Amino acid sequence: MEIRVQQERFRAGEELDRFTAGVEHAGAVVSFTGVVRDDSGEMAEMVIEHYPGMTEKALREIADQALERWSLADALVIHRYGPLVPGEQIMMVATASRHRKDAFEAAEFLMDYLKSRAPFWKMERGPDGESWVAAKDDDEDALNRW
Amino acid sequence: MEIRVQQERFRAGEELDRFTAGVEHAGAVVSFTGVVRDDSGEMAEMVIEHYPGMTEKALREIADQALERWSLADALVIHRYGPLVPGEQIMMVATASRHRKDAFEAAEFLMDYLKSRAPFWKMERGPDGESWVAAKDDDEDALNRW
Amino acid sequence: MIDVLYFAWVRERIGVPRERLETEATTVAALVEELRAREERYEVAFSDLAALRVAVDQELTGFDASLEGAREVAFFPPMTGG
Amino acid sequence: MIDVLYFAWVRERIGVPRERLETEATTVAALVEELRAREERYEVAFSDLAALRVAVDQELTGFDASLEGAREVAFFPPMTGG
Repeated sequence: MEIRVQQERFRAGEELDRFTAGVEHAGAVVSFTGVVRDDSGEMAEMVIEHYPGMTEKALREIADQALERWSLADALVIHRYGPLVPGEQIMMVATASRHRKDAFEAAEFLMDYLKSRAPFWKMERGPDGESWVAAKDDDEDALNRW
Repeated sequence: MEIRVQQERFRAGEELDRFTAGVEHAGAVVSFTGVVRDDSGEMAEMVIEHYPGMTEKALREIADQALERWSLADALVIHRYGPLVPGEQIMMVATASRHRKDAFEAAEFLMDYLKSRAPFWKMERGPDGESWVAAKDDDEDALNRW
Repeated sequence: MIDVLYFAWVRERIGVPRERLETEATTVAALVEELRAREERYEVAFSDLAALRVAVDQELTGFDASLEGAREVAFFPPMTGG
Repeated sequence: MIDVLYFAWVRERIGVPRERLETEATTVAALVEELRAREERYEVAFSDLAALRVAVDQELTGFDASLEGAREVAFFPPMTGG
């Protein structure tokens, strides 16, 4: 299991290939990549704040839960912090399993929990100034299915 | 939408980066990669047979259905045929959407339909000779949820 | 005249990947009966229809499907891609 | 003595990312009451507790959590990662 919280950019494809090469006997690899989306077309940048120390711990706990609940060969979580521009990759998760169902479910579980339980906060900077992204009720609701 | 049926190897990571770079306004990208698994440790190779002409058509129909049912920015399907050795990547799908739920669901839908509705057949070669992989009831059942 | 294609173990049992046949059959089921009556290798390949799938002109269909206007019929086991 | 940390708009309203406080409070709720009584910026930051989350020693918890033995308390809005 690899958990990385970093300011530096990463390439999801490169990480995916490395992850896939490292797992034996896993027929199924699922990845999720989150990209900075600029719906208004006016966002200058996104700044991600996090809680050093707690972030790594929270992500590790979430990944541990996934490894307990599903039959996984491995899991990967990468999440950036600091300033990002639209189109940049914010984070990714990857899961590997013998069967696709486990890999898909575990990746969705990781995403749902990461969204609402890992201490990251997004701020958007645009022509009208700065604003903190509000949490969505949907995201909290998504936890109920697990 | 890109559908490729090919004998040549591909690198899932490279394809994922290219796919992600090509979609604007998609905050969420999900990928699935299928890898040749050798459970017995004795498989020499896997040979995938397909039905040229129908294969591309079937994959396109499945991808069209996914694009109709979910709000997707784009979808990618790559499937190989011919001889493969354990550890090689057999196929991949990728989906891009504004929201993770659509991207995840559409990718699972593509996989479920591709498994049971696209004309591919796997044969395994090992020390005891050749055997055709049997379809699993699970895979047929998986279609019922959509 | 119709092209008949076989894949995977159906192809192995029949012994050829495709053949062009003269047939009076108006449904897939009737074509299967014609073939089974022909030679043992067809009888063996088509012994359990529940284990087979069929496509007419590259569309999955049932054994009761009409062959009217069809150019191509394919027989194969359940798919195992992905 | 306890370290109190603030993140995102809570940090902006309080004006500092962290501070070290002397407190008699035995629960998070009591600490919040102490802070609100102190200065207006705290009153503003803690005006709606339903909009806030709290972690004690880097574990998410509720406002009724005990501060016994706690070294670090953090206040922040609901998380928006991913």
